[in-house]
Amino acid sequence: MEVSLPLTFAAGLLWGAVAFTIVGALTAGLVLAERKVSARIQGRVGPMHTGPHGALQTIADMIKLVMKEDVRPARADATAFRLGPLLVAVPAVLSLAVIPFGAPLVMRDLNVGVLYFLAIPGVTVIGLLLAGWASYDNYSFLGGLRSSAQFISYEIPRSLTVVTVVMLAGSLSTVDVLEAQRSVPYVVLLPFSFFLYCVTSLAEINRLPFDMPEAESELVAGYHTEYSGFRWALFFLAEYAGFFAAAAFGAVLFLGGGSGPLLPPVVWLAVKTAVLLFIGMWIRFTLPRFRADQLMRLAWKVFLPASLVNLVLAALIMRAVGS
Amino acid sequence: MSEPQNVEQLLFIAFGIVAAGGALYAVVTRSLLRSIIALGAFLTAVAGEFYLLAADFLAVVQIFVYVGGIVVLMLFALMLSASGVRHPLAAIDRPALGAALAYSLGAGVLWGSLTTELPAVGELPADAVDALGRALLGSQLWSFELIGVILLASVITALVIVRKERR
Amino acid sequence: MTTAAVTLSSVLFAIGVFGVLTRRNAISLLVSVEIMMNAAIINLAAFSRLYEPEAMTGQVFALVGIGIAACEAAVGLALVLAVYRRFGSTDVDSIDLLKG
Amino acid sequence: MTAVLVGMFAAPLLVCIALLVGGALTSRLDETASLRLRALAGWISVAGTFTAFVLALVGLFAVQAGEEPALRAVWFEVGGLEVPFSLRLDGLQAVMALVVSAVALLVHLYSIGYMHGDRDATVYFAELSLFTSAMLLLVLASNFFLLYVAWELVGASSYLLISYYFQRPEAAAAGKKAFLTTRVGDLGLLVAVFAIVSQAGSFDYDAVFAWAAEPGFAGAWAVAVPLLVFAGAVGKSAQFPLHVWLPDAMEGPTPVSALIHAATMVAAGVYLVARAYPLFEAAPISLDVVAYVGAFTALMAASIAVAQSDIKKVLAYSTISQLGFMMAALGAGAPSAGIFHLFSHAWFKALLFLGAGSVIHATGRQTVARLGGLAKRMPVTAWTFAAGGLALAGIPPFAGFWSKEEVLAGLAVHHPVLLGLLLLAGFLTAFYIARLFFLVFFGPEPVDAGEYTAEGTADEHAAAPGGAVAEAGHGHDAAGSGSRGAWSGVKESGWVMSLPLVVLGVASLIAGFVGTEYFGRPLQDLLNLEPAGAAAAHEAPVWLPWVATLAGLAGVGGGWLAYGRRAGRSGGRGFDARLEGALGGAYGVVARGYLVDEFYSRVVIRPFAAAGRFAWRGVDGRVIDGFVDGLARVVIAAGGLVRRLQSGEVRDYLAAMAVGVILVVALALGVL
Repeated sequence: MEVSLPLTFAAGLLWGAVAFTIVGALTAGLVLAERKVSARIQGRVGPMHTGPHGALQTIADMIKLVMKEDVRPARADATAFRLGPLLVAVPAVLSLAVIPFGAPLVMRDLNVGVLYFLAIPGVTVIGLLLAGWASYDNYSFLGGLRSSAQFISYEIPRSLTVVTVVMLAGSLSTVDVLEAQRSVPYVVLLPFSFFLYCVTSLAEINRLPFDMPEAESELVAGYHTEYSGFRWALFFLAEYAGFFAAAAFGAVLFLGGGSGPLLPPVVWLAVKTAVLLFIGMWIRFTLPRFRADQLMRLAWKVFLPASLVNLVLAALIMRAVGS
Repeated sequence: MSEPQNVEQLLFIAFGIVAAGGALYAVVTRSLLRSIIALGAFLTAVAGEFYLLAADFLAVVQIFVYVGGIVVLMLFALMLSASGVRHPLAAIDRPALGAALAYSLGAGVLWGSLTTELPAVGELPADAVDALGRALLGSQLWSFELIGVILLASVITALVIVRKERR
Repeated sequence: MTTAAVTLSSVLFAIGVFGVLTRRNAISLLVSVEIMMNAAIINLAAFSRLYEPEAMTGQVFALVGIGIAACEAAVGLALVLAVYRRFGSTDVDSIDLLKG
Repeated sequence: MTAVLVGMFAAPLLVCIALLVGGALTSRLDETASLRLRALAGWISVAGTFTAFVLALVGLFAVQAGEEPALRAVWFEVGGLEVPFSLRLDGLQAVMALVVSAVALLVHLYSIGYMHGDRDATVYFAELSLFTSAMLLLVLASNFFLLYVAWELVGASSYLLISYYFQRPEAAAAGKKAFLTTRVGDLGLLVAVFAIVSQAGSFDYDAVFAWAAEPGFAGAWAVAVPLLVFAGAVGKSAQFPLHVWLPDAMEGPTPVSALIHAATMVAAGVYLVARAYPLFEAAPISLDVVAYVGAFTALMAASIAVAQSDIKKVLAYSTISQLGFMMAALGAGAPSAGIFHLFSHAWFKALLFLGAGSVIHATGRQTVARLGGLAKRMPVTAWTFAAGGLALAGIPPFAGFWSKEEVLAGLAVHHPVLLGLLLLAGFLTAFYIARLFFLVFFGPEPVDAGEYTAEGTADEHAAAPGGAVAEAGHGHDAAGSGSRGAWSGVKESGWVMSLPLVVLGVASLIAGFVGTEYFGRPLQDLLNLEPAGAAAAHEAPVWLPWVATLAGLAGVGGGWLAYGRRAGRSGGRGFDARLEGALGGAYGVVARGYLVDEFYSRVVIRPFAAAGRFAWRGVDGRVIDGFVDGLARVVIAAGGLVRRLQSGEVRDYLAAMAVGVILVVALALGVL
């Protein structure tokens, strides 16, 4: 500990740079995957021209985005306009820090890792609000308010659901949680928690069927309507980073993370994460969208009580089983 | 365990400067929005201080509750009450009086803290989060329960205050 | 470390007091009050770390302080909204019906 | 038997509470329920009173069988003094309880018809039940403290009932007058109770009487205590000089007059003297006072009654007069004669009042001059009224004859002068009741309704008992203006009103026998009140009954000659005018009750009012208010200075708070 602290900060900076790169690559891959999956589901072929079977399509898109002109509405608040995307993207990347990709491959084994994972994305709300407000545009503003309201509302049942895992593992450290699942993954012990986690996570990262904040049909493009070029890319990146983080974290919390036969842990984790990601995409292109009021009612009147009941029941059962 | 390392102290001071700067900016700026963002920065810096003080849990809670909760709440309030969003705030009012009082209070507190005899330094427990959890549900249960009650009361109060009157 | 923590806390507290005394906007007042709260919480955390690390009392109270700050923000901002609806302004100076 | 004692006063009390609570609830919540309750209120309180009546009968039989039901509990203790809550029944109390509950029952029943349609009938029956309960408690109490409490409760409920039509200033004033006048007497009773407890050390009747029987009981206390008790009795029983409230109390509904101001409450004074008789026996002079006051009142009130023009006023003065008879008997050493007269009087006087009420209810009028010829239209009322009148006049074999004869016999031995006075009073009694009877029920029907309508509604209708009656009255007026037959709309009242009249009429005929030699004087045996050496009735001269009967017959005959004989022509009303012409101003003086009211107004009320005004304007207005206002001005001025600190601005307060915190920190650091 004595020596490690300054080193940790240095390592953290390094990790941060690496992570950003990785996340960029991941986003490219995920976007491509999503387009292909959606095409598959909708009976299309998807991007085909750039690279073999369109494999380089998103790389090209990214280059285009980075090179585009940075447009800012005349009456927008410059500081907030710039700060918004950053505050959205950075926490999304930061939350990856506690995910154990395998025995050595965890950026930092915080002894409050799980809590950290839940807390850090909360900062993105500030970014959403700023972005929506700074654009000086009603669609953006409403989109920003809706996003943050939705985020805050679903954060509560999500956290309460994760608490059951923490209770079972007896630790807030993600590594310890993995350790505890060595014999049985928690999805077996806590199926309802897993379900709640998946649904609330989808809502928190604003994906269909909970993508109300950026519902094209009514809000154009939500809080990032006025954004373009690199800043818009940051939002895009943050969205997929969040999607990936939620899936990976779900894999860690409920599916036993990197544990599995034969293959190295990283691969196992990648496989499990990929499954969850695929399910997310599948849902996106299958289910219709909720209305704004239904969304909030669902959060406060269904998921919050459900997560509370789940928590109490889990605690009672744990007590009854006796460990 | 002795006094913590010098590097940590330096980091502590660095975070402290960020925190104080953020706080100062939050207090003097004429844009309410920037004031709140500066508050967010200040709070994050304080979270860093907590981390340096071996209070990891506190640091994360600080982010969770303050940055993710209170700052967002303030932004909401700011945006829902349109005043002050687009218009600059009134200038600092009665700066001399404020400065004099703030200075004397701060100096008094500082002097008082520095001249107080403090007990010997103890040992940091191996698992601080574990110890904190046991304290919260053990010796300090009363405060834990109390804060729960206060939170409930304030939730209800806030709802009652904000709800629109029925016609 | 003690000196640093105590100094930081005092400085932050003074800044908070300054803000409370000089700002007119209700939300600004809340910002200042949060700064003061944090000054106090830093002290709690610091003394807990430096003088009584095994008891955790300081951290517990820091948590209580954060909880109270959350309550205060919730109720305070609710009041700000109510005042805004009633007076059309969030300046505390505009709320002076109780003038003697 | 405890249940009998408690139940007797508790049943009407519960009815009262139930009606008040129910009325309050329903009037707020549900108008339909309120109306339904109003219609039922009378029957509910009849049920309560009937319970009390049955229990009183049970108690009476028990006492006759030799039992002495009693109940005693400690109510509360003050210092070393124990205040008991104790009830009992002995002969006197059992008789009183029976009279009270029986008359109350009949009056409740009668009231259902009389108050039909009244807007506040629920309140009326609640008050009536409260009175019944209080009166029974007064009778049942076996200690002076509880007696006093019940005494005041009776007074309070009487006040409520007199001013029942409180929208009318006369009724409100009459209630106030009754309350204040009896209060003068009550003060005496209160002082007497204080004196008793300070001297005897106990409130209990038995202990007090034992103390009075001691040989050491003499001197100032021995005279003062009975006289103070008698003061209370004078107030309640409307004896001279505190009789002035009773005629005014006729402003209340007529059934109330029958129950309270004829049969029961005013008899409470008589009961009190009889109850406290051992105290009086110890000081013979006090008995003389009682006798003289009673006899004087009897004669005076009888003479006033002759000149009254209002049915109820005649009956009111008649009541005062009869109460004087009872008091005279008590003072002459014949308490059981007094109670006997109370007993029979209760029936026939209640009957007369209810009969009068029936007339008023049917016609909406109560001035004798505007009534007449009702016998044909209201036969039941007329004949029962006749029975009551004969009883009052003392014509055998009606009840009044036997009891009045007892009274006169009691006086005959030691008080020949008073005997003469009472014989004269008896003559006048027979005369005025005959006058009343002939004027109201015989003679020509009044010619005009139209001519008197406006005035009639103004002054007579003032005492009209309720909405239904008012309607009847108006209906009659309307009919009257069309046809000459003024009474065409008038008819006998319904059975709830006639039944009590008939029952009371029978009682007036036979109630006297319980005290006669022929039946072995069971009433006197039961009362067991005669002082040791007294056997007055047997020593009375043989001619006395004959003379008394003669006086009564003379009165009735005179009344017939003056008012009845010429009924066919001028309706006898001319006789009053001739009498007035013959007597000149004296007639007016008598008609106005010998100007006692005017005397009080000059001598008592005006000086008091002047003193009150001085205390109000002078002392209170200048001195006290000046002081208080001055204080207020000082406070306002000081507040004006201090309020400048309240700028209403949050930040000013915050700054002040910061200064305070700095001071506290400085103190804590030891800088200051």
